[in-house]
Amino acid sequence: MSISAEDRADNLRAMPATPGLSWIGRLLQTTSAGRVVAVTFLVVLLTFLSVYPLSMLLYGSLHSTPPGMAGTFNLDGYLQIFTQQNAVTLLNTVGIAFAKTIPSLVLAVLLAWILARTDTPMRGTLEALITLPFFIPPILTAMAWGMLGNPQVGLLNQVYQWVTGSNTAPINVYSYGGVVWHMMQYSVPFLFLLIVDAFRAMDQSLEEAARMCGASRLRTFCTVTLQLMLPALTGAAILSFIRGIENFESPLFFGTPAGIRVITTDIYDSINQRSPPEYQYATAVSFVIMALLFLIVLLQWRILRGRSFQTVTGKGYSPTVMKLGRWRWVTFAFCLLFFFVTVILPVGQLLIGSFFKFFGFYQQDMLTLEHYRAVFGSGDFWRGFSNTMLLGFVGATLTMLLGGAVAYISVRTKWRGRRLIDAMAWLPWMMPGIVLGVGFLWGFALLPHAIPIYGTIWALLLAYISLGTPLSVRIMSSAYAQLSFDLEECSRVHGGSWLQTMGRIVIALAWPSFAVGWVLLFFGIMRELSASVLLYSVGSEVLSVVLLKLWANGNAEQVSVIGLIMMGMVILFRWVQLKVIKSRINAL
Amino acid sequence: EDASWDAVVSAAKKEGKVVVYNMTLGAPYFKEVLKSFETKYGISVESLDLRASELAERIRTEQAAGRYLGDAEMISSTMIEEQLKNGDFIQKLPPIPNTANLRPPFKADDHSVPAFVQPMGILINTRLVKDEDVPRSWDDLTSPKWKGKILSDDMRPLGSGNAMFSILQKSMDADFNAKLAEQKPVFSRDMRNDARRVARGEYPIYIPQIFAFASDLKGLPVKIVIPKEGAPYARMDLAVLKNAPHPNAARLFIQHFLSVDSQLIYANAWMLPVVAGAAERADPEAQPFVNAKLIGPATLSERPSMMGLAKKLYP
Amino acid sequence: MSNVILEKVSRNFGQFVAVDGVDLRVNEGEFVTLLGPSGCGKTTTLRMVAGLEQNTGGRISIGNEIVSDAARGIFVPSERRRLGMVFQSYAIWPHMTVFDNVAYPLRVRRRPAAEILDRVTKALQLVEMEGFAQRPAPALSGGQQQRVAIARALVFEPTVLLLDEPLSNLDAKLRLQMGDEFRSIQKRLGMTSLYVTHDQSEAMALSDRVVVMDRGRIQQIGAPEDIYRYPANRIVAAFFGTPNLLEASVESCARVNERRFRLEVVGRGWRGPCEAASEVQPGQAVTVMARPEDARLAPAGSKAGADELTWSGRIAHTIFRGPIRSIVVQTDDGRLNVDAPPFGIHAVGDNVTVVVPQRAAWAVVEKAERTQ
Amino acid sequence: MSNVILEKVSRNFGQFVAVDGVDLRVNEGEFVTLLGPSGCGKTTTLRMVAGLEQNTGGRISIGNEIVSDAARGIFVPSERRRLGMVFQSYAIWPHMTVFDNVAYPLRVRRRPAAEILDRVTKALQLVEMEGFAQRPAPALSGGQQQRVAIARALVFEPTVLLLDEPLSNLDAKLRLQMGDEFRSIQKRLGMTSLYVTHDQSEAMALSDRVVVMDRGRIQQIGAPEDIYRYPANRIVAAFFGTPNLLEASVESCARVNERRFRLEVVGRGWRGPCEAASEVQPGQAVTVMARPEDARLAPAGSKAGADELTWSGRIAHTIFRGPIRSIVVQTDDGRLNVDAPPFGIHAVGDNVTVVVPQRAAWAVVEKAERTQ
Ligand SMILES: Nc1ncnc2c1ncn2[C@@H]1O[C@H](COP(=O)(O)OP(=O)(O)OP(=O)(O)O)[C@@H](O)[C@H]1O
Ligand SMILES: Nc1ncnc2c1ncn2[C@@H]1O[C@H](COP(=O)(O)OP(=O)(O)OP(=O)(O)O)[C@@H](O)[C@H]1O
Ligand SMILES: [Mg+2]
Ligand SMILES: [Mg+2]
Repeated sequence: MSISAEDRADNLRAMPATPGLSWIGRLLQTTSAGRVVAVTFLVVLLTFLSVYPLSMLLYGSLHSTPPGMAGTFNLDGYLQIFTQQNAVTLLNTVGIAFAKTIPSLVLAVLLAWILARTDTPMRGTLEALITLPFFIPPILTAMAWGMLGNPQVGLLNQVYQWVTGSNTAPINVYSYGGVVWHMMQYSVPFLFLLIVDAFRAMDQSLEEAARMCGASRLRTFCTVTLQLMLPALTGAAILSFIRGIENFESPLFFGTPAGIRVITTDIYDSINQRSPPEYQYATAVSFVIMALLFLIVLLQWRILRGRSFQTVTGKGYSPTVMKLGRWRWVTFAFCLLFFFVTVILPVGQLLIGSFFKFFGFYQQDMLTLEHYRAVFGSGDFWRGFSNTMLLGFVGATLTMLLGGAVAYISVRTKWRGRRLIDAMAWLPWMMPGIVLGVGFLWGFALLPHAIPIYGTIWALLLAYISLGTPLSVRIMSSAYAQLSFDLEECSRVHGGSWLQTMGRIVIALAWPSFAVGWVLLFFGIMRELSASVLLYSVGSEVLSVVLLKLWANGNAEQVSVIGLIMMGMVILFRWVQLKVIKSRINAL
Repeated sequence: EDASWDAVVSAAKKEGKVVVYNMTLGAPYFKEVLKSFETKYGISVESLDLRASELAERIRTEQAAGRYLGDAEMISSTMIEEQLKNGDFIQKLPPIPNTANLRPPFKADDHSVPAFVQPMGILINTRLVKDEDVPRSWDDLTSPKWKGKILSDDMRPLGSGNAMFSILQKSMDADFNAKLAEQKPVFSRDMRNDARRVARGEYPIYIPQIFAFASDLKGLPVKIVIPKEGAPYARMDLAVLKNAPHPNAARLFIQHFLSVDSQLIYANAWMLPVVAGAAERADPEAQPFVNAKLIGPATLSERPSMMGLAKKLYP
Repeated sequence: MSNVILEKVSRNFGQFVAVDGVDLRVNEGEFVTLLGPSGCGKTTTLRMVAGLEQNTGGRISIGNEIVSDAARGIFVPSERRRLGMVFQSYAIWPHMTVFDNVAYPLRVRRRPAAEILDRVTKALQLVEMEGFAQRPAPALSGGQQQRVAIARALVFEPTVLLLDEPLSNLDAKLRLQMGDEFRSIQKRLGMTSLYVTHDQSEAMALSDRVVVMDRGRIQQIGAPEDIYRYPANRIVAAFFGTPNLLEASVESCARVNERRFRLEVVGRGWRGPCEAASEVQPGQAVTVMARPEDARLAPAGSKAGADELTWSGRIAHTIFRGPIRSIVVQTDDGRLNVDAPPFGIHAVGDNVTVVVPQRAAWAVVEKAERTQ
Repeated sequence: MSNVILEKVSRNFGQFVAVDGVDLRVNEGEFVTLLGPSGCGKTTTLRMVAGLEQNTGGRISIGNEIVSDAARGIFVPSERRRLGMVFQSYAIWPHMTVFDNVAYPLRVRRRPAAEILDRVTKALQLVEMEGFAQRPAPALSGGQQQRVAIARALVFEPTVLLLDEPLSNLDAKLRLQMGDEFRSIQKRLGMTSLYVTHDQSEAMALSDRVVVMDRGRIQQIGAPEDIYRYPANRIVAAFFGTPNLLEASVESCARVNERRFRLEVVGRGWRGPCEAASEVQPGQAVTVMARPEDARLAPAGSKAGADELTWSGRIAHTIFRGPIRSIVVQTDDGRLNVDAPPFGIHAVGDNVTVVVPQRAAWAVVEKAERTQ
């Protein structure tokens, strides 16, 4: 049996007529050519953005030397993978990814529910603040947590010893726990951002119906709210899980001292720490991981297939918050605690440290504004900053538009080829960043010289769009999945073209997600290093390269000044966005 | 000689620009040299900063794709060795007058010329290590009192840790590394931050400490010790890339880099100059470092066996 | 014990007062219907009883237990009030099948699977949806979704049932049938029911008592016949059907029995007897209500009997409505509606006399305030 | 030119045939109502006309232009069909105010702001929602939302109007009033209207023609009176109201005029005359339909006139429905429904005779297939 979502979607097939090109519009509309053109266009675009660099890597994994050099085709790369050592490493990696994804998801769901669906005090401010750790470069938080949680002189251990009088050091971030904890700093806000708007766009009457059926709040939450969130939850969880597999900084900083090996450090070593770099092995490993990860995506398709998750309906949909009574102080305290532990502690270190000559040496004679002066007075910084702003604005906007289109076709139509583009849009996320960066380098360098991409800022832009597409598609997919079809259909019937309908109804309803996606991508671009460092050229330096240089030259304090500037921007963006959301909810 | 060099200079000025691929990642002393070059000759320098393996891969890919964008590279000597082995990316080194001024044991090869040297010592926290305990020899590190107290750059993968491991393996007793391994040094992978961890007192000792990286820790309770056996080192070389679009400017740049003035800038940043006449003029503070006794270097050919050994000692 | 008592219950949305001091007592096993124009606060009242909306004033008790008291800050959450409810917007869960939707209340109560299967099947049979059990809920027509919502509310046989326009999207046949089903289930299980509808004949047919609301206030509570026959004020009178409302002034007033008075009234171009609920002073203005179905057409110039009111006029137009034909007669005092048999002899333009018996003419005093 | 023509239009959902070979021609300016039990395919039909659902078979034209042809793969998207539509689910945009919702069709047509303000205000006045213009659309009652949906469909005066149960959540008064508004706007602008409702009297009152559907197929198309009086088959007969349907067999058949035949039939415990649309062979089984409002009660034992059918029985129960009282009489041939005046003299248990005139008894042949 088919389901209505798909059947209805079937009807939104034709492309809109644009005024000047109305004859094309008519041609596309009266035949089924329109959707073929649309899908083909996206397939070609995604092929260039993600399949092409991946195919370079595939070549690399099957060839004894990287592209452009003489060598032979063989399977050595793949054969090398199957060692016992790698099996352990893989288990380790998957274990860590699970260990961080599951508690992160629980925390994120809890926070999203508290901040989006209850009347917890100051939830607007808290919502903007608790996501901050996500936007700080990981090296900084790693350093901050190293200072807080090292067993010898870590602040937390010293406080513990001072309070209890014992001389044991219970906290050691250089451990499995530390790796997982550091990852959670990123995955909780990430998951939170991805799901919070799904929580907000929830028709309350669906929950009310469950409570009228006798279900407690908790049960309602589990059987109705969470289930209706499945597209958002599974999408976000998979993104986060994959990130966990591919996370590199946390195991590098906190795992190495404890002897923890994960796949990515393995890949990193095989490229950066071998001579000559073993690209064949690195790419082969990446493809094996990618194949495994794709299984999870298939699982998600299975879970969601044939079900509808439309919570925003054309009939009495009213997004109101739940009155918690006295419990709201409990939820408030919980958020505050979370805020303190994940934001105040590390960010506080960075903030204080940025006013001293050296981190960790808080003596009066070392107080200085030198780091701020150095950053603001640096031509490198401003050049990187303006390039990154340009790339961020353009890149995030284009990526969201592309993601919006792909998600629209894959979620809200029944066109042939929609699964294909959905799958293609996943690809860049499944390839570890360090490897994919090399793929872009090879791909862009080997393009015919007539295509002027290599060595220009456009190479970076294309790489960013490719890297960001999976995220934008996931975000927009889960937002679209919530909208009931009649909202869109009604617009079409009343004369709105497809584009008008997209702009005024679909995006307008999904815009909180759109905005969150945009912010995530914008800051993703600010942070992206692996591809940036391989593709940037003189004149097109980006902020992440500037940060790398500062760090490598021992200017950790300046790096954190820049980190703090980035955070300031996040606060600004989110504050504006949440204010608009709030004004809308208050109007009800 | 002079006349033909003048021709090079004027050709370089006509080219107007030189693109230098390097792995200094925008270090201030490198930038200072660039600036002096630019002011002296009016030729602009575009410096592309990358990490070692990225730099190598980018050069390889560009050469393979026929995109000849870079002129000169400044990269570690083993990388040069590797490039020569794996492909055809480097031109034969054109004649450069200042190579005559190299001080022993440095000398120019067919393809490259030494640029500067980064020796490594031991970093100690002056608050945690009492004067009488300060290690004066590499062997002192194997004393039981340091068990579990040494922070070290990871010796297994390529990098400073492994370079030190290889060189000490050759120059110290055969079982030195085995004994060191028994001290259970704690590995880490971020040299800059690790030095600060020692300064903050997490560990009393850090190895290997590149001298230059400690020059900006002034004011912190740390000190570099140069063991009596000498300092293992890594050497950076300069070379000209194949099909360089600005070959004369590249030559001129190398010439300038090997001038005493440029080398003095490096010496003052606690690096070992490669030409005669610079060390003597360095700051008093830098003196112990610019004339340090060197041991090494590590060579490409012994690297696999050394990495294998490191993996065995540190499973 | 499952009576429902509302005492001075109010609800504001910001400045706007949606429900204003509602006093209502629904006895155990009683079937009470809320009637009123769109937007008068019916749904809000129901939602307050359900605990989905918090009353900003007053007190609500269910089964003699206070579940919500604005003054004392008492508020029992919905799931502990043990109610069944059909939502005006259906609130069908889109991610579940029809079966799962209906089974939900039983699953929450952890009933054995066999019992669930059995009761869900019965409930689906009741709403004639047994063939759709495995269909995803959104793949249903509007009326079918509504029926699923009904089945879901009935399946666990709650002691108090709240129904918000549960039959609005069903055809007349099914409405009638479902209405009767409600009534019989309700009687059998002794469920206390609060029913919102906009269909007056449904309200009349099903209810023990009808509550007429307007702009957040109760206008009248009473048995269907009383409300229909003896409206307390003009609002209630005007709400049911399309009655003829005529301005008149009282000439004399005499008591008929303990509940009714006979008035002689005079209007624009007519005069005659009618009845009222209270004594009215001569000279006072009243509105006389005469329902179309009580009026009949007589040949032009017919004389009025002693207990009859008459108007003479001309047929302006007629509308066929199935069982009856609506005839609009233009008289000196405006247009009068008369229900005539569908295949009568009257044609547009005929001169006729409209006759209404005294018993069917009911006078209400202008600007009457709310009465119980 | 804005007629709507459906030719052999079908729509399958997987295996399930929701609409099955519908042939329908709605002339320009005509008001046609689709009637039928819940789930019979009314909404689906409307959605196919609107271009929201693609017909899997057949052809649809609007204004003599083919907008959808399954065989030739033609499909004109909704926004180019220039329709107005009221959705069964309202489809109110939750992120807009009432004003913005209604203004939308004008905004996408880029009308000047002054015109928008003017027309939206008028449309809102029409549905009595002018006071709510700046309210966010979700903060409305169910009926108010429905009225916004109506205003939105009317605001740009489309040439073809599709209405899917537009009045289902309104009270009787507003229904009547809005129905009349529709009708007069529709007449004034000459809009072609396709109207779905489950309310028969609404359908009767508003429509030029009524289409009765059942299980995806058209059962009968005709003027309201014809459909009501002279149903083509048992399904149609049973659909309207609660007619008494009685099995009988034909004894003789005689032509009355070119459209009707007079039959003598015999049933279980009764016999007498009735009428039919076609000639029926003696001995054949027919179903005789007698509507409650055509039946009257006579004292027990009354004799039948020549042109009357009679049943004797006992009153089983009575239901007050406002203008009438439904009386159920238990006879030898099952229960009969009779509509009596609400304040009659009949009590449960009385023995009575049910009398139906020949003209009001209509016989349909069993298992009649669809007719036009
Ligand atoms: N997506 C779908 N998949 C399968 N069957 C469907 C789907 N949508 C509707 N149907 C079925 O098609 C039939 C016709 O549906 P439709 O919505 O046209 O009914 P309707 O006449 O409008 O009924 P109602 O008066 O209840 O609104 C129904 O039986 C319904 O269950
Ligand atoms: N969230 C809200 N904010 C402001 N006013 C509201 C809100 N919800 C409802 N109202 C108003 O409260 C009044 C009562 O609404 P309610 O839903 O109770 O009406 P109703 O009697 O159920 O009407 P209907 O028959 O149309 O469903 C309406 O006028 C409505 O506009
Ligand atoms: Mg309501
Ligand atoms: Mg429908």
